Amino acid sequence: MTEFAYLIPLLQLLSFVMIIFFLRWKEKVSSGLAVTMSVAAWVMSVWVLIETICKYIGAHGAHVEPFEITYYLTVFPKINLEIGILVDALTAMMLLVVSTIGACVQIYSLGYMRGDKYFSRFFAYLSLFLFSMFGLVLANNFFMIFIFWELVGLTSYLLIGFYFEKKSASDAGKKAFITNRIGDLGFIIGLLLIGTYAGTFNYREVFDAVSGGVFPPEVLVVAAIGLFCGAIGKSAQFPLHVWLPDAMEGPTPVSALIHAATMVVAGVYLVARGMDIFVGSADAAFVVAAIGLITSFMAATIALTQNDIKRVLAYSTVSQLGYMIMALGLYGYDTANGIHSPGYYAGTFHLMTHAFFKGLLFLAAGSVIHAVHTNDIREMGGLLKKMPKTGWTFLVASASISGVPLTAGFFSKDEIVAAAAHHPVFYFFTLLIAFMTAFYMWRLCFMTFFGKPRDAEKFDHAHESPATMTGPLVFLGVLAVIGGWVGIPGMTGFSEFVFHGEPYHTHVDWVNILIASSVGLGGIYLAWLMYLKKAISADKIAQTFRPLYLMSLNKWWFDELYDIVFIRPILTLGRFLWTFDARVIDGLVNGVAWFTLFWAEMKQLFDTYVIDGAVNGSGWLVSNLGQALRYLQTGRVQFYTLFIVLMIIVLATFRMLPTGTWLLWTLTFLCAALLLGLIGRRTVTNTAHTESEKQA
Amino acid sequence: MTDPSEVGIVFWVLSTVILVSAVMVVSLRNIFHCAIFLILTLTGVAGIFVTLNAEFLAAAQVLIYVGAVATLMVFGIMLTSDIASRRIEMTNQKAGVAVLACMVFALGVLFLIKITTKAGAGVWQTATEPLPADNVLTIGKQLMTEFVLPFEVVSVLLLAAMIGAIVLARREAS
Amino acid sequence: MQSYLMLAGVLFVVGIFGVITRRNTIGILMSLELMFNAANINLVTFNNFVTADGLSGQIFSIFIIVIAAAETTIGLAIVLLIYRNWKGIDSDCYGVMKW
Amino acid sequence: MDIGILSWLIIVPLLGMIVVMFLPKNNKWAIRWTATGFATITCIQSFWLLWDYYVNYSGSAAMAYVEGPFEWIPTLNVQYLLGVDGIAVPLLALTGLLSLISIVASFNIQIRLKEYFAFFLLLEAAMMGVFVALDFFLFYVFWEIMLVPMYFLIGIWGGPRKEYAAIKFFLYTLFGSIFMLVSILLLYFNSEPHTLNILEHIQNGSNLPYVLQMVCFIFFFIAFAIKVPVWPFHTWLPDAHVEAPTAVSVILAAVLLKMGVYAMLRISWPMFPEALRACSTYILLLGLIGIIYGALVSMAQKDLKKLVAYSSVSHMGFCMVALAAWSSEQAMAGVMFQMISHGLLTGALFILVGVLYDRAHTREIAAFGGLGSKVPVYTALMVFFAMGSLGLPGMSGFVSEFLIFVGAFGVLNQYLVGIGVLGILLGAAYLLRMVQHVFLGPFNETKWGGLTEINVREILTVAPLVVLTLFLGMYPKPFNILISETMQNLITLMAR
Repeated sequence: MTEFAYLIPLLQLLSFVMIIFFLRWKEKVSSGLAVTMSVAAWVMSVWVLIETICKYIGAHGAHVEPFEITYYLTVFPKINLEIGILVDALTAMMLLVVSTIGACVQIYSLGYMRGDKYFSRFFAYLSLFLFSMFGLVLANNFFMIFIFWELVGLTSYLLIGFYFEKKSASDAGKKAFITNRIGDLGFIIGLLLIGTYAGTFNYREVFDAVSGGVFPPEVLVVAAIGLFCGAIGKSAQFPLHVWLPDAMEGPTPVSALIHAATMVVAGVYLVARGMDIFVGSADAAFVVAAIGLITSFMAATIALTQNDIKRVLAYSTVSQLGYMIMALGLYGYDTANGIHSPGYYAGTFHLMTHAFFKGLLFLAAGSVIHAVHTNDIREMGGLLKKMPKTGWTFLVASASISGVPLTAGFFSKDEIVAAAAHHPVFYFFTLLIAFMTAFYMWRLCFMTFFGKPRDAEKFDHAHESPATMTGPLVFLGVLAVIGGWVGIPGMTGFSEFVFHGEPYHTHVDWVNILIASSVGLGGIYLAWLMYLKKAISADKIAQTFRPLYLMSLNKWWFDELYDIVFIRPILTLGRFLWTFDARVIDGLVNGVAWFTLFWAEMKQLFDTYVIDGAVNGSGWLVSNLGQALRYLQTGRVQFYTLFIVLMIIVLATFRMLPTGTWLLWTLTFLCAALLLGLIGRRTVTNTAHTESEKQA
Repeated sequence: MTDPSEVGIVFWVLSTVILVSAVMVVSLRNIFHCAIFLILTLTGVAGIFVTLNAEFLAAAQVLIYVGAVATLMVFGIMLTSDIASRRIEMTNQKAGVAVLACMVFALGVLFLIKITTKAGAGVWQTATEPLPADNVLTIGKQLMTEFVLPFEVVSVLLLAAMIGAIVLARREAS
Repeated sequence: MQSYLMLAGVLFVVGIFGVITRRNTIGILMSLELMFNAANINLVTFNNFVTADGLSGQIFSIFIIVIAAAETTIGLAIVLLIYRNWKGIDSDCYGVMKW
Repeated sequence: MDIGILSWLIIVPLLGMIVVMFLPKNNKWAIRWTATGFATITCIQSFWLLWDYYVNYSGSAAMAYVEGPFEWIPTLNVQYLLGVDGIAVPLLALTGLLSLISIVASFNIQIRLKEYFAFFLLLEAAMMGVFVALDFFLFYVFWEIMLVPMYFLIGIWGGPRKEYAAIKFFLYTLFGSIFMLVSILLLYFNSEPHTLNILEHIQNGSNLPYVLQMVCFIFFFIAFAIKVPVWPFHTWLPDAHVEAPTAVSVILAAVLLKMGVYAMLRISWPMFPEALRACSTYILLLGLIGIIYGALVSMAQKDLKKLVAYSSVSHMGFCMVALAAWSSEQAMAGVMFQMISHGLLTGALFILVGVLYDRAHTREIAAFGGLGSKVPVYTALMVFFAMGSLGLPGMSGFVSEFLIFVGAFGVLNQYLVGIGVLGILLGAAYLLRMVQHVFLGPFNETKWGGLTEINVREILTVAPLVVLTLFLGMYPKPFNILISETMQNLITLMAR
């Protein structure tokens, strides 16, 4: 099956093309096709995963050669553009994650999007997204990953702006695309550096070049940070995180699929994929870790005070992504310094479990929104009774993300905490973030599903969602618990499958486990105290730490900051340059034209009075002469003939005369001409008389 | 090859006929008579051609000029001027000046001819070879080989003239 | 040769005289024919006495005859037209080409 | 002498022009379809040429289908010499295709139809001529002939400020042509025996004294840069584009702008290697300024057509960056890709803007909003081409920009090229802003309720462009093979 892995994305593309061009009008058929294709992709992904696992088991710890095929798009002596497929453990894991969430979301959307104006189009876009995402995951070189990187950006843009008639939605789509592009600038610079120095984009060849010392150290740092810039954009890391919360304007299944589980982890995937480069430059790896930590902390603080259910989840996503990035960065930093760290395994493992529970959280939140038609948690409450399946799965996912023991999140988070253990600052903040995560997630749970309904009308209308929606919820709920069991410490599992360099053998570290889980449980307890038992007044705390509260509520004023610092100046610059263009450059052109005209004007004056004066003078002369000579123009051919004969005679006579006297003769000739003119005039008058007589 | 100085009696007769009838052509009042004299002139010219070893040309002259052109003239006359009735002044007021000018011109031309053909003037090299005997054959061959392009052009011109004449003379369908 | 050329010259001058003085347009055309014939005589004469190794003079004459025929045709057509428009073919009547 | 395919490429549109001129003025149907017929023949010829070149000649860098040299004006040693290589063939095909498309797209022209199509076919012939001429005299003649129909097409069928735009375009280009003429004369009198053969001059160019090379290079550069247009010679472009009728804008953007770059590649770049080496940094700077400047100014535009016009300035800036990086295969391939891709994408954008203008009679971006729900197919096409234009992978624009950057990064100052990458970001910014304001957001039912969807004829005009954009973007290999040998040869010449 692995050899046919390219079919996984191509099937999705087929689905997209079919729907857009042929099946758009038949909603049932198009959604059915899309769902079928995604389920097929899921089956194939599982198959590929199993085959890959078998390969690893069969190798008994020896190095496993990944499956790779390459196809050239262009041929140059150096640096080719190529596309290809690479299937190794990381790819297989990502395939499973993407296809699982993809299939679930597609099925879920059957219910969620029912009755929408653009039902078929939605499924087409989802198929296109899955195509791009699978392509991204399967890529075997940096060029190809960039292609699909941009394509997922496009689908993200299309899907965020799916309700394009809403201004906020289209704004959010644009913001997402452009913010991502900013990150991509760095990505491109990184790619160009890699291409220039390594002469290839192929992962393996690039990594060989890195370990072979082809790159000067400072170039490697820049290249690594450049690549990471791409990840910053796509994974919504500080300082480019601003697009992700706004991206919640898209339909909720989209938020679940793209902006929680799959696309946003592409950045994490990129860092994991290019880990050799980060390992090669400790500085860059440290930047990665630091950015991850800052993002994670900042997002967690913002999530504490948000009231929009999806926004809380979005900031939670940002925070968790920061977690993964941090783990990977720490791994790179440690490995560069010769320490074998669980960071790589922890980051990728958390990527997987996070996909399950965050996808679930969003889908469940979508189900809630579907029921109560609001995003504001202050208008919810006590919904658990009304929608038990949604509620319980949401609670399971929350437990998982908070790191409640034996859930998936517990195992992965545990490893991240372990990875940060060597670095006190990181360790402290990691725990703090874990605490805050648990707190805001359960704040959300308690306010949504427990307590008394705050808006009776909405509560009354609430109902459980249809099976197409709850089915995926339950499926993901199961995964959110057992998905982490593949990485139980001390047992052979995930860490021997997805690794970088040497496999990391996990061991049970009870102290670590205790600290991590108690922090999580502590957060839940505090949330319970504040929002369910009301033992501590949230308002009072907000009053006490008002500046901090405002900072959190206003998302650290990033949007306003960017607006002032970047957007306005650029727009102003654009307008200024336009004016510059119209006034200065064009002014120059027009000025030249004006000057030419002015010069022409001057010349015309000169012409009129000086040259024309002379010309007119001679003209006057000529015209007066002509007045006389015009009588030669009798209009009668015979007269002309006669004249010709006379002239021949005259000229012949001249020819025979001595040379000196020609002037005299010419004058005579002119006089004769005038004379003839007068004769002619007389003739004309005569004729005129005759004619008038005739008419009379 | 005729000696330049030796001009036969035929020439004198012919030239007299030509000049007299030419003067008639330009001076007679009745345009119809003019046409008759024109035919006479043209026939005379044909005779001159014969004396100049241009038999084919003579034939063409008779056929085209005498046969076609002159007849055409006669037709034109009959179509336009009501000859029988009209008796108008055949020359205009310029006649006096014209006579003078033409006299001078003729004298000039004759003078030129005189000085250039004078023996030893050396303006023209007198030919030593006689004209080819088989004139007509040679003309035919040369027309179709060396002069084929002018020949074709002339034929197109003729065609165009014919069409033009038809178009011009066509009565407006009013 | 001299005599032939003189004949041609005189004929030519007669033609010119006719062109200048005839009132009747057809008369003008006839005079033109006279001039053509004068030119032809000249050509044939030269062909006979000067360039006797070829026949280009005669051939030129043929062309001139043909062109003269064409010219006559057109001329007569124009005359017809004039006659129709002015009810007369006196050349003095149509001095409309002046100025 | 046999008339070869290259001559036919020029003759067929000329014949078309003559036939159109003889058609009755009021038979609009006949005029339209005659013009279309002749354009179709030319288009087929040019594509046949592309295919035949690809099959038979793409392995060698020599000129193919050479016609001549035939003596034309022997006293000046002017020859009739035609020939094509890998850089001319794709542009010929582009010209053939876009001329056909433009002619079909101008079916809605109502006034003075006959003259319009006659001028259009003359324009096509002249464009073909520029791409196949290998003699300076011939080249110059075609180059100048082109201006005439263009001037009238803008000046007669244009928008409100058409006279200004037409004159400006004409004078600007003529200004450049003077420099070209001087340069040609300089070359002519410095060659022994005096010749106007471009190929011979390329062979001998490196033997010229440095100062002469420099002077000729700069003069040629000014002439061609105006056509490209390179900042700061670009201000004729927005005016001409905005005032010109749709189809003329298409031709202007898709083919005429390419002539500048083509001429640089054909003439001044390989001819004066030393001067090129001395100037390449400045060319890079001009290119970069063009990219950033064009993009920023696009962002400030309120008129759709003007936005697309300024985006051309930005896109052609990429070409200049690539031309500055002449020693890299990637960049040189990139410049060809960029030319073709810009021709396809911008051509399509102009057609689509024209489609909207025909219906709405305004191009003001702010006047629209939410058209996506009213005209979905049109929206899809517009978004498609906007995405292509901002360099979305899978479309031709991406391949070209990426190749250019890869190439330029390897051989030029990396900091400067890094600045150029900003152009990609700004491109996204202004195009998305346009898409959002026109197609997204709330729909004004009272104002645009009567707007009709794009019709089949208009879809057919852009459909080939969609296909080619995708083909070039997804499978660039054949195109690369088509041009690579020629490019190698050029690089060798430039590296002398």
